[in-house]
Amino acid sequence: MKKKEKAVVISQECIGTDIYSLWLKVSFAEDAKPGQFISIYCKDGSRVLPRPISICEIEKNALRLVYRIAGAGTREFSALAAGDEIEVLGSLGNGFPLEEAEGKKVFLMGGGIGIPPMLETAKQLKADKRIIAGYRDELFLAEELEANGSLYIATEDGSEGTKGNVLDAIRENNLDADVIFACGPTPMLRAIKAYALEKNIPCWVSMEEKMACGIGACLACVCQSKEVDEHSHVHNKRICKDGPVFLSTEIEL
Amino acid sequence: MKKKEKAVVISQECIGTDIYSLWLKVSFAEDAKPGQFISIYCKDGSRVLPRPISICEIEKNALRLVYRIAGAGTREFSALAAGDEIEVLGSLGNGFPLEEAEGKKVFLMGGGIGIPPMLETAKQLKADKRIIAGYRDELFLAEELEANGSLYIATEDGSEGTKGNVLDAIRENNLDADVIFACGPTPMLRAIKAYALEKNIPCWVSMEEKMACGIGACLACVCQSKEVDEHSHVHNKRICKDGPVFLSTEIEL
Amino acid sequence: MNTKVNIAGVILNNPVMVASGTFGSGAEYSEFVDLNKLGAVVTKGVANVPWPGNPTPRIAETYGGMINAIGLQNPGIDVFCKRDIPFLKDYDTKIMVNVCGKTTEDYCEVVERLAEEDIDLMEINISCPNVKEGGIAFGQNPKAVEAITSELKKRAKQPIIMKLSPNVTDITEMAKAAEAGGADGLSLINTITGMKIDVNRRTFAVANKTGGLSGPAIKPVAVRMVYQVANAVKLPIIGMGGIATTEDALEFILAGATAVSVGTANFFNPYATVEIVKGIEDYMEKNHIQDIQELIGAVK
Amino acid sequence: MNTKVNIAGVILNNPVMVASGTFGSGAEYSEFVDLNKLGAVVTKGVANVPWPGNPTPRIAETYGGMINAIGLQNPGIDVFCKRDIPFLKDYDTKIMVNVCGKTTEDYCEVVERLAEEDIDLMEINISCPNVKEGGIAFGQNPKAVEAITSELKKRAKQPIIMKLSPNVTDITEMAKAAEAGGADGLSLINTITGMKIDVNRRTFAVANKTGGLSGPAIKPVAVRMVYQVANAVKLPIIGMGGIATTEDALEFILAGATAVSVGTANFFNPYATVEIVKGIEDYMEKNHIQDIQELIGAVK
Ligand SMILES: Cc1cc2nc3c(=O)[nH]c(=O)nc-3n(C[C@H](O)[C@H](O)[C@H](O)COP(=O)(O)OP(=O)(O)OC[C@H]3O[C@@H](n4cnc5c(N)ncnc54)[C@H](O)[C@@H]3O)c2cc1C
Ligand SMILES: Cc1cc2nc3c(=O)[nH]c(=O)nc-3n(C[C@H](O)[C@H](O)[C@H](O)COP(=O)(O)OP(=O)(O)OC[C@H]3O[C@@H](n4cnc5c(N)ncnc54)[C@H](O)[C@@H]3O)c2cc1C
Ligand SMILES: Cc1cc2nc3c(=O)[nH]c(=O)nc-3n(C[C@H](O)[C@H](O)[C@H](O)COP(=O)(O)O)c2cc1C
Ligand SMILES: Cc1cc2nc3c(=O)[nH]c(=O)nc-3n(C[C@H](O)[C@H](O)[C@H](O)COP(=O)(O)O)c2cc1C
Ligand code: FES
Ligand code: FES
Repeated sequence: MKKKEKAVVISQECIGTDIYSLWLKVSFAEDAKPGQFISIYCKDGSRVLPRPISICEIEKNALRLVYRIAGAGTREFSALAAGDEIEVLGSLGNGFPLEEAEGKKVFLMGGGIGIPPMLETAKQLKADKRIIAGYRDELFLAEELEANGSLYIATEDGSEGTKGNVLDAIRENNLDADVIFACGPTPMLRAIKAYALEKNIPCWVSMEEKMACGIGACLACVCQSKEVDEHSHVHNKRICKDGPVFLSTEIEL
Repeated sequence: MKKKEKAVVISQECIGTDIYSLWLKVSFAEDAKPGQFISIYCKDGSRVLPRPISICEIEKNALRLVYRIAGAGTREFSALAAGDEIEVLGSLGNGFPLEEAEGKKVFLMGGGIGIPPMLETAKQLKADKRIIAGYRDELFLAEELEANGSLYIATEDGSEGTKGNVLDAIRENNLDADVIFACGPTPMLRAIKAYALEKNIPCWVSMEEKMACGIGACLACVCQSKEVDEHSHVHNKRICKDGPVFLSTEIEL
Repeated sequence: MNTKVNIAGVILNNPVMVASGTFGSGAEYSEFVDLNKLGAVVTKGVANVPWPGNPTPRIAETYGGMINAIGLQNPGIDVFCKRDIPFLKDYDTKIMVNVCGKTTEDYCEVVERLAEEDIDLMEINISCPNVKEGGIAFGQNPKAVEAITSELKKRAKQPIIMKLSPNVTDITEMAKAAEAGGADGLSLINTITGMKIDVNRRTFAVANKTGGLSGPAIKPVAVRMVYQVANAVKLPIIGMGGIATTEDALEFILAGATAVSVGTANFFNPYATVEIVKGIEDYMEKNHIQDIQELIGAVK
Repeated sequence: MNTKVNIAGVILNNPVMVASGTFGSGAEYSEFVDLNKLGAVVTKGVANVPWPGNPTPRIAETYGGMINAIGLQNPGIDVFCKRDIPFLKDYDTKIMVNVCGKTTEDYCEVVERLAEEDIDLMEINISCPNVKEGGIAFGQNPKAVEAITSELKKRAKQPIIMKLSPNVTDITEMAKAAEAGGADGLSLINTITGMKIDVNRRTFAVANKTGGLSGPAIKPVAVRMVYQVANAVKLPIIGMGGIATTEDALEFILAGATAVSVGTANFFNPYATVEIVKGIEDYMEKNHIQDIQELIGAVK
């Protein structure tokens, strides 16, 4: 059951330049799945649309979010402190299909602010996990990821791990996998999709688009899909409802 | 010099049903005069106009405001706590002409949420002060007023002092004066103006109108005046700049 | 206390509906809202054939509102009749189907098809700013409004509500034209054409360049137009544009709307509709209003 | 780095002005803002004789904006020329005088009088929604726009900027009419007609019933219109409507405005204008823009 409710801030911490880790007490935490997201609403009424943020960790009554300040909304969130209340809607979307990777050799690939959902995914997934995390320069969540699989790091400036992107890290470390789960900027996902096609392995990617309703009603957040979509039968899948996680071959990237 | 600045909340206290007393640290406190007001801005960007609130008390670096929750803006203010910051513009308007009352027998008449400005007025005015405060039922600021003059109370329900309004209190107590300073709802001011005319004593009243700029530029807050106004020469005085305090015979009520 | 209102002979349990395109066909929001509590459910616009809509990004947030250029993506009337009408028939609420098209023939085809369906009202969108042909082009010309209205009236078995565009010099002209064409009611307003530019990327924020502005920001324009139209024609009005609270809904009703639609507010408060239904009852009780008819157009 | 812009031959130090009616004649705001830092000061509308304006309440807050029905209260051209122009002449900024009237003759009288004054530009308000005669009536009819423009051009010695109303179906028609009449530039947008109802007192929130909606809420409509007009005429455009931040101002410039006016934002941030002047410089520096001309109309 999706719910809109007042979440209570348990704690918030700045874990990198403009990057925040926020624990929220929510009633629907137990039903949440890795790869799902929640919508957060601003208190400032001049901003009416929700901010979709991926679930980074799940506990019995709480969710962890890790986000980067990207504009006025996330800046507002960064001022939240323990005890504050904030409206949220969740859990939304489908999440990663863990059953497709169970017991297999799997790449969990995250780029930039696409890294956070990989943490809970890694925690829940029973498989031979290689976590490949791509950063610009500064690391975050790295230790926690490392505790949940073998971690490979790429940084754009080469300050840590492989210099380059997540695919460079795979090549440099001669890694291979049977399945890929990925989240990150579109160019990264596009490259990963190409890599998966070339290697002929199934690959699931988590997509992003501007959202209004977050629940599949407004048709704002579509991406082009190979199969006709369930809603309009026009090859436009809704990222908020049919996704955000899609089989890479199923959508235009 | 008027200033817009971030004021820091020193303290806030609920002193009656929906009535709050707020101490703000502001740089322009020292220049403030009784009967002046400040504009307070909402943090919620959906509310763009200032809320004009009278100055209730003045200290070296701080102003006290006492206000009633009348809508969303004042409700927002009521959640402010020590240490919070809030944008204010002040000090605005002219204030009561203390020199006109110095040494005389004076009525300081406040009705409802028009009572607060009478406190600082009473504190600064060296005169034979009769403070007449009209409440619906619940009292507020009464003790502090009493410390600064002889206090007469009227309540609509008769629960304290005279049953009725401030003029009833004057009559019941056989009071008289040489000068009147008054602030409160328009019907009360209208009655006081008539009383002053009848008694042939000068009377200054503090007026209210919706405001946008608060500094005399937008011409939103006019009241009709006997003399032509300085700005447009059309008998429309600006409450925010030419007032809020006017000689009662000078304006339409 | 009576909250029932009459739109062209259709009696709604209360005056609160949803605005087309913001509520799908109700399925998604039924997780949050008991659809039985709504006066009517208004569906997303449906055309004769499936429409893919516009490229993304389709929306952008603006101050106190949003712009959208969804472009009327819809599954076409076939799927709609098979899937969405039966879903809604399970609820004790009225069904108003929103109709879109590119040509008069398109509209006629959909209306003819819907004439045979068990729905209560049709709302004709001649005011969508986000499609190249049809839509707003019809809604900005009184002759076109009258012509299409009378064509559709010939075909419909249910009352026809014409949905007007605010992007006009004089909304009463369009309202009178719809009335002259035989409309049974009017919906207003659709979105106001707007644009947002992303100054950092130096591009348009929505791919379609322009989009329709909706949300609380536009409410004063909508209330004004409802007031103007209520004083210009005899038709019942469904008012919308920025309604998010009970007070908002009451503004429209006092200005002359018989019913109201909640749109963009669903996105930031999925419970908005039912809260407003309850809020109107509370207001009536507090102000000793026996019948909501007393409020319709009460501010003159 | 060049931030100078050219409006019909008048060179402004930077593109930031104030919107008529929100800044008086500058005196009040000079306590907050160094007027020398502004591209131009635009005065409150002035008529041939003093106007008393509308009854109060004259304004009401709305979501993300406000409605006003000041009704163009002004001291008339005599006092204005004696008092306000000399005040502004002491500053190193351009002076644009906003002109209002009820009849063409009224406008002509003011323009003739101003022709002899040492001012830089005239902005002709044919778009005020808050006066019964004149104002918007001129601005909603292309023939009337063209006619009054050419009448005023005959009389003015300074460039004439026609200020357009957004309350029209097609703003480019009005822009073209002004261009045909010989206008030297265009200002847009004036306020959008709106209404607010006080549901508790069951009255109109402003005494005039309707008022002009301004503030951040209307920005998307204004940007859209500036973009449309920039692509329809050759005249320089002064863009306004909801500008409160540097990003807002840049949206208008990228959409095609040569200069911008800050209006309602002065009320909630008296420093808005100078902050935007500074913000534009910072943006140009960060993005390696040598000349602001590179930004004007850069998003197509
Ligand atoms: C499914 C999903 C999961 C996400 N998970 C995370 C996460 O875990 N951590 C994180 O830091 N960010 C995440 N994002 C991106 C995040 O939603 C945006 O950074 C955020 O909405 C920006 O809001 P703002 O007010 O700070 O920025 P602004 O740019 O001021 O926002 C303006 C509007 O655009 C929307 N918007 C801006 N950027 C994006 C974006 N990239 N995707 C969707 N909408 C956007 C906002 O929601 C808002 O409606 C996710 C996005 C999606 C779609
Ligand atoms: C000179 C002056 C001094 C005042 N001093 C005090 C005071 O000391 N204590 C106090 O409690 N109240 C005072 N008021 C009234 C106070 O300004 C309003 O109660 C307050 O603005 C309401 O804001 P809101 O958002 O809570 O209400 P809303 O009704 O939601 O406000 C909506 C809009 O209307 C304006 N508004 C509403 N009521 C008034 C009003 N009575 N006068 C002017 N504007 C109004 C608001 O500022 C806002 O722009 C004073 C008003 C004026 C003009
Ligand atoms: C995302 C979105 C989609 C819309 N789709 C339609 C539609 O299909 N048909 C229609 O007539 N109006 C459509 N509208 C307009 C709304 O029904 C409504 O008229 C408008 O949004 C104003 O109301 P609001 O401010 O409450 O949203 C849409 C609006 C939005 C925001
Ligand atoms: C209080 C007020 C008074 C105004 N007076 C005038 C005026 O005298 N002449 C005029 O052309 N426009 C007038 N306007 C319109 C503004 O100049 C501007 O076009 C409009 O407000 C949109 O800009 P904004 O959203 O930045 O305020 C007035 C606007 C306001 C809010
Ligand atoms: S955000 Fe509404 S359908 Fe996805
Ligand atoms: S509020 Fe602007 S003149 Fe008084």
